[in-house]
Amino acid sequence: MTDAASQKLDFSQSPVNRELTPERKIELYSQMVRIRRFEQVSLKYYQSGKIGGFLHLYIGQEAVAAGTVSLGGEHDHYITAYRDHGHALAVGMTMDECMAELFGKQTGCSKGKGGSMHFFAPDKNFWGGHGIVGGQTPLGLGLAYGLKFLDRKGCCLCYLGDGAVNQGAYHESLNIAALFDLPVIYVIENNGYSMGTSQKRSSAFRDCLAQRAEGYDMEWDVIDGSDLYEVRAKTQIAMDRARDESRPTILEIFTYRYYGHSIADANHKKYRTPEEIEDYKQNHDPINVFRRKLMEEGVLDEEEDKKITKAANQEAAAAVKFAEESPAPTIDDISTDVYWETDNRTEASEIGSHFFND
Amino acid sequence: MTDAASQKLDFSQSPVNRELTPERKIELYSQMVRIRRFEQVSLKYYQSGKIGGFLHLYIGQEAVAAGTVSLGGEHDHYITAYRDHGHALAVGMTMDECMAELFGKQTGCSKGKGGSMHFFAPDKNFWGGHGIVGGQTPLGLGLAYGLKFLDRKGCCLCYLGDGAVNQGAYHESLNIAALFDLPVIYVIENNGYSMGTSQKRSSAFRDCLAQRAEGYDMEWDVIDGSDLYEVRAKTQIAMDRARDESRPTILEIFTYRYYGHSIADANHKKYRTPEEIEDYKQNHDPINVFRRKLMEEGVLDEEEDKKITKAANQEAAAAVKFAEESPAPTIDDISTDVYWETDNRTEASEIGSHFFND
Amino acid sequence: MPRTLTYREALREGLDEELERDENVVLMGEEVAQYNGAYKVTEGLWKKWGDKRIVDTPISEAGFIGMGVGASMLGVRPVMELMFWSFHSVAFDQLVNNAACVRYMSGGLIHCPIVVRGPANGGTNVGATHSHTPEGLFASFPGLKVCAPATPADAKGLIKAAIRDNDPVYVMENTLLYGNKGEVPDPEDGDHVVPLGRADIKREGSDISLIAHGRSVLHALAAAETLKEEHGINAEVLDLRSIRPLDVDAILATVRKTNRAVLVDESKPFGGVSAMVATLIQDHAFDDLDAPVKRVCTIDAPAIYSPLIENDQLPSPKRVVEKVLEIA
Amino acid sequence: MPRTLTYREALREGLDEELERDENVVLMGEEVAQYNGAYKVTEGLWKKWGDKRIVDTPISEAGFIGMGVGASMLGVRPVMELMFWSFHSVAFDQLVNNAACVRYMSGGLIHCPIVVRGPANGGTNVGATHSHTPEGLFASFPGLKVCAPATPADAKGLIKAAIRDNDPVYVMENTLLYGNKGEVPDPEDGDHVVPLGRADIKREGSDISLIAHGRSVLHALAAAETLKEEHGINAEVLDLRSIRPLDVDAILATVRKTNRAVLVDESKPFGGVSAMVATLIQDHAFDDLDAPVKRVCTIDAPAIYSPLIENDQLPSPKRVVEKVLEIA
Ligand SMILES: Cc1ncc(C[n+]2csc(CCOP(=O)(O)OP(=O)(O)O)c2C)c(N)n1
Ligand SMILES: Cc1ncc(C[n+]2csc(CCOP(=O)(O)OP(=O)(O)O)c2C)c(N)n1
Ligand SMILES: [Mg+2]
Ligand SMILES: [Mg+2]
Repeated sequence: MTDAASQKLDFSQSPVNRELTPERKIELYSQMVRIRRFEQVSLKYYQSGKIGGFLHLYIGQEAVAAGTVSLGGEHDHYITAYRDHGHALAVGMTMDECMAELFGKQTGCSKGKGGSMHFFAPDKNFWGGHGIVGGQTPLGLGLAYGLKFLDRKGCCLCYLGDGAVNQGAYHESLNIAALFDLPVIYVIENNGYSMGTSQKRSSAFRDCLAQRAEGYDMEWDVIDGSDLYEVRAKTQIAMDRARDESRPTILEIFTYRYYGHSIADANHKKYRTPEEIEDYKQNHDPINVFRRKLMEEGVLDEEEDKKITKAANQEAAAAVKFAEESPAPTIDDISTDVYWETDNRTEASEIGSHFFND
Repeated sequence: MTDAASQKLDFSQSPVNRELTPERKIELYSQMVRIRRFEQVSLKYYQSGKIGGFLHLYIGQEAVAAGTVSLGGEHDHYITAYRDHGHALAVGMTMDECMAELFGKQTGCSKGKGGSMHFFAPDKNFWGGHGIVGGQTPLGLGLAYGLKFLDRKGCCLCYLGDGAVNQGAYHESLNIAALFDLPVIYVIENNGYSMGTSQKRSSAFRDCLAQRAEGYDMEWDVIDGSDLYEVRAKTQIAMDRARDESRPTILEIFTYRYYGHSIADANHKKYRTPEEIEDYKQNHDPINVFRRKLMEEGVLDEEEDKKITKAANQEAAAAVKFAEESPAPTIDDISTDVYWETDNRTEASEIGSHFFND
Repeated sequence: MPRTLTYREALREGLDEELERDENVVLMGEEVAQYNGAYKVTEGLWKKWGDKRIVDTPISEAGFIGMGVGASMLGVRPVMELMFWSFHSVAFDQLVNNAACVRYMSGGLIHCPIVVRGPANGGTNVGATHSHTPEGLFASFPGLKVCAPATPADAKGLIKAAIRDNDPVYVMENTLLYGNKGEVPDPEDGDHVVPLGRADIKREGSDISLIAHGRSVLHALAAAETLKEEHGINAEVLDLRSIRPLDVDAILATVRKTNRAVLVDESKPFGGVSAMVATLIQDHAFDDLDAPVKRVCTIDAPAIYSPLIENDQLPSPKRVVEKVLEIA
Repeated sequence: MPRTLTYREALREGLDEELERDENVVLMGEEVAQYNGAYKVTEGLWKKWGDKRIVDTPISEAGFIGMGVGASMLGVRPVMELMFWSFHSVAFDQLVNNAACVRYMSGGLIHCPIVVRGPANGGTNVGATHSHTPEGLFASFPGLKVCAPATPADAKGLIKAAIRDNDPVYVMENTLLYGNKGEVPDPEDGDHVVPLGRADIKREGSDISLIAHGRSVLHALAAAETLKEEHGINAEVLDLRSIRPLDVDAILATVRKTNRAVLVDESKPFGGVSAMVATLIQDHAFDDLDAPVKRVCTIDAPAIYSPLIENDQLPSPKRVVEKVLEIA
């Protein structure tokens, strides 16, 4: 639906895209390639048993994280759900710390305590990685509240899935966002499914999920997530609205995941047709689409493309090596990072028992 | 806003009102008078300390309960929040059992265990009386689910306040109601305030709160709650939709409460102007409005009106006497009505400890 | 003639039999129908019973659990799956107020025959928010019942008892047990129902009582073997099975027999089921105790992700043995 | 020079001083600003501090508590009022997952300096859903801190400590204490901060230890008077004040002195703070105990409404005396 409409516009000529240098375009392209490669490699090590828990792959959705985060400045913040590898790499986290986290090592971004669903990098304005569906939406609201309270001109991009829109906490957040004029942008990454349930079977809506914004007198837009230029062009409008007018927006970005909900999801070829998956890969893959555009623009050629892929491969391989060689957490590590006060051995932490192991 | 628009229509001529006999009209009028009188009396005994906890008066909103419930049949069900006296009397509960409940007596509708916020009469399809704001909205959904599952042609009227619309559980309920095609009608009794907070300070919305229904592709309507005829006419449409098509609706009924949020609310003259309160009493009081109409119609005269008031007074006085003379719960009563199985001394209840008092 | 079933199959058989027995039983939850359940407990049931009896819901736990509570008041018997019991956090009000209190607040006019079931355990490397063990938490609310089967036979017997019970029953299963096999009585030999409130001695012993529920029972049994073989200590293992109602008599009986108790409980140590059991024992068997009641709980921190260390945070046979040796 | 303040005024003074001390402190909640607070704890603060520092929220506890958690990660210091702590049920996920676990899951990169405060008690005839006492429940989550002041001085001192603490602290107040008066140190004599984790002997004694928190401390003190006058029993009263961190040393010290303990706890008896305290005592002071640790809790049912009987459901000096006489 929106695909058809948006094909007509050429978002490469939007101001925010026109100002991109060739170098920056290559960077954005590389970013997506890196994200995909990181995940392909992690998949391999998940299957070989080096990575535990769940692994929710972002493959197919790369333009969303790469495109939206590319617009961020010093005071723009990000928070997402458990499908968080793409956002983590996009904000500038290293493959090393991310891979080590998947391997459950001390050198992981969360010291092996969070795992795939819980990547964090507050120094890069990235606040996770959250496993409870919809649970991050009030936190994103709070980041926007903090920005406004602390008088910083920025916004919070808070990502969620198409299934998450039916959590109560999200609705409460929307009302507060609009009522308090907070600079938050809810980015619905609509990949059509929440686990095995299609959007139609999980949500009642009129035209699209973003339209629910109207019930809160809030702005909204829909975006074709296979086109990085479109993602940037339309997200920029919402970010300007947030930063300049302190007003929230809901963006719904249509995208797709190639793999199952998580790698444990053996059903994903049952609830989706092979044709559907193939169609996305052939015609809407964000990396292919952008590659084609950059080649048409003369910004990228085959050789450069190969170099980029190779670099990403090498980076991912090095990350695996780093992860493999890193030490595991110790039993003592289990008990740190529970309280700030005890970690910092403050006076307060000396008073009373904080832990009840014996 | 809606007031002005709706003044133009004469709802007394709607089919559902045209078919009312004079006797039935008098009954509806008496119902509202009874509700008001019951509460005026309960206020007196609350102030004298015979009633504990909170007392949330419905005075000013009578046409909502009396009007909507008057449309109900064998398989129509009702559930509301803590401001529940009006609904309780409207479904046919006696003043005796209600007053005794307020007094905390064994003969109360909930044996003195629920109090003002928790009146129940499942035999009259009335499922309470619920204190957690918004908490009853999934229950109302469930009653509708039950009706559909059990193949009964009916609907559930689930009442909530204008402040309750910002609870997550309500939003989750709306989505499920629309998605599953459930025969539930959410009736927002919009009295303009949630405690001391005006609607404008608690909700972001475009035209009205009911309009949020559109985000779920659901029908909605707004109603002037001072006109019992309008309440009936428009609610009937929603009930038909529920019963015939198994489709939900949000109705927003504009109304007003004369007293504070509860009788403990000493502030209510601060957050509302005396003019505002006076205007409602003079021009929009549902009892006055209906009395005037019935007199114009020749259905009611002064004498009959006095009789009705007197009967209500007597009924309320008798209820106080009943309540006063009823026995208090005993210590043993504290421990009953916790588990169905132990109350019914089933075999299961003999196995293991259910209670841990010693 | 008993057959061997997995815990998952035993649960499914119990659900299937109750769907058969009572047409008002309806299974609902996220992915329980078309997807066959995230952990495949409900596999095949949608195909067999269809849309009316097996219902997929949106990711709206407060909404659909509250819906189940409401429907149960009218006579429906909803059995609701939480994909993880950890997601109780977004449905808490419906679970502890509406389900637990509506009977009381209505002076007994209403009852609420619902079952909520799903896995509640750590050990699968899914981190802090997905590894809660709330059986003690819910048992603390009068009006609720809670059980936690450790074996396939108990899983089947308890889910059936839960569905037939006229009060809200929360059944805590365990992802790590779903694949475990065990003997389960043949349906031909009669209805296999395990009543709520009856503990089960899973191993007789005389020297010390190991009291546990859920997967911790298996740790206790393994520890008992080691204790026997390596230390000549003959431990009795009592499986609580049901947390509320609780078989206090069985707890006191085993302690009176052995005079020592170690409680094994995957809860975090502040509170949990084991703090309640310890409190009861010291209160009612004070003179029978030769040593303090000891506990083996999860190390007191949110659940760590790392597959390299998570098992060390949880109770294990090794930690049970060590604790027993402290007092035996 | 100590002055006499009500518990409510003491809390307000504490809040006011912290608003003054740190410009990042912001009070938020339903009706806290323009309405002056449902229980008037925040009276006058909106007028003094204005819209930025004192913020009215919609009735969206999950939304605004989560918002506070998120803002705290950026350096804001939100102090959030739950009009009743009972409303934790609709914000539970934000309270026990986001607030409690975000530090852990981020490997210590984040901390979350929030305070959530409000009344948590029965005794006001508001029924089952409005009378929860969740201090034990929250204390069971590592990552959280919980306190429950019994006196005006402790109320002020603890709210100030809570606001300065860099971890999430849940302060459980009590509607029935708001009007109580007591001495509170004069601000001129220095900052009055009561550290978390330090219990307080509210009455010295030698024969039995009464251990309590919140309003139950007052019941224990009243009972101690009766015990002295009518039975010649000299009870020591230990006020826990803080539930987590918990002053285990003080608990053990008083028990080692008196050799007997009765715990007074408004929680329901399955679990609660007292089950944890009993477990600790029997574990660490086993040989010092001359009798089992006994508890006086709320009678095990949802909270009854009736003003004619509700007080009988709760702990009372009379019930404490009776329990003491069982073991003294
Ligand atoms: C409150 C809660 N309920 C259920 C789950 C289990 N769960 C995890 S992801 C998921 C599907 C979410 O789908 P969507 O929001 O569309 O995001 P996507 O996975 O497509 O990125 C479910 C049901 C959870 N983590 N939290
Ligand atoms: C979850 C929850 N939060 C807060 C409260 C306290 N409270 C009770 S009624 C109320 C106001 C509700 O206003 P509204 O929904 O407009 O209903 P009205 O009182 O006007 O009928 C509040 C804040 C509550 N009972 N439950
Ligand atoms: Mg999705
Ligand atoms: Mg209102």
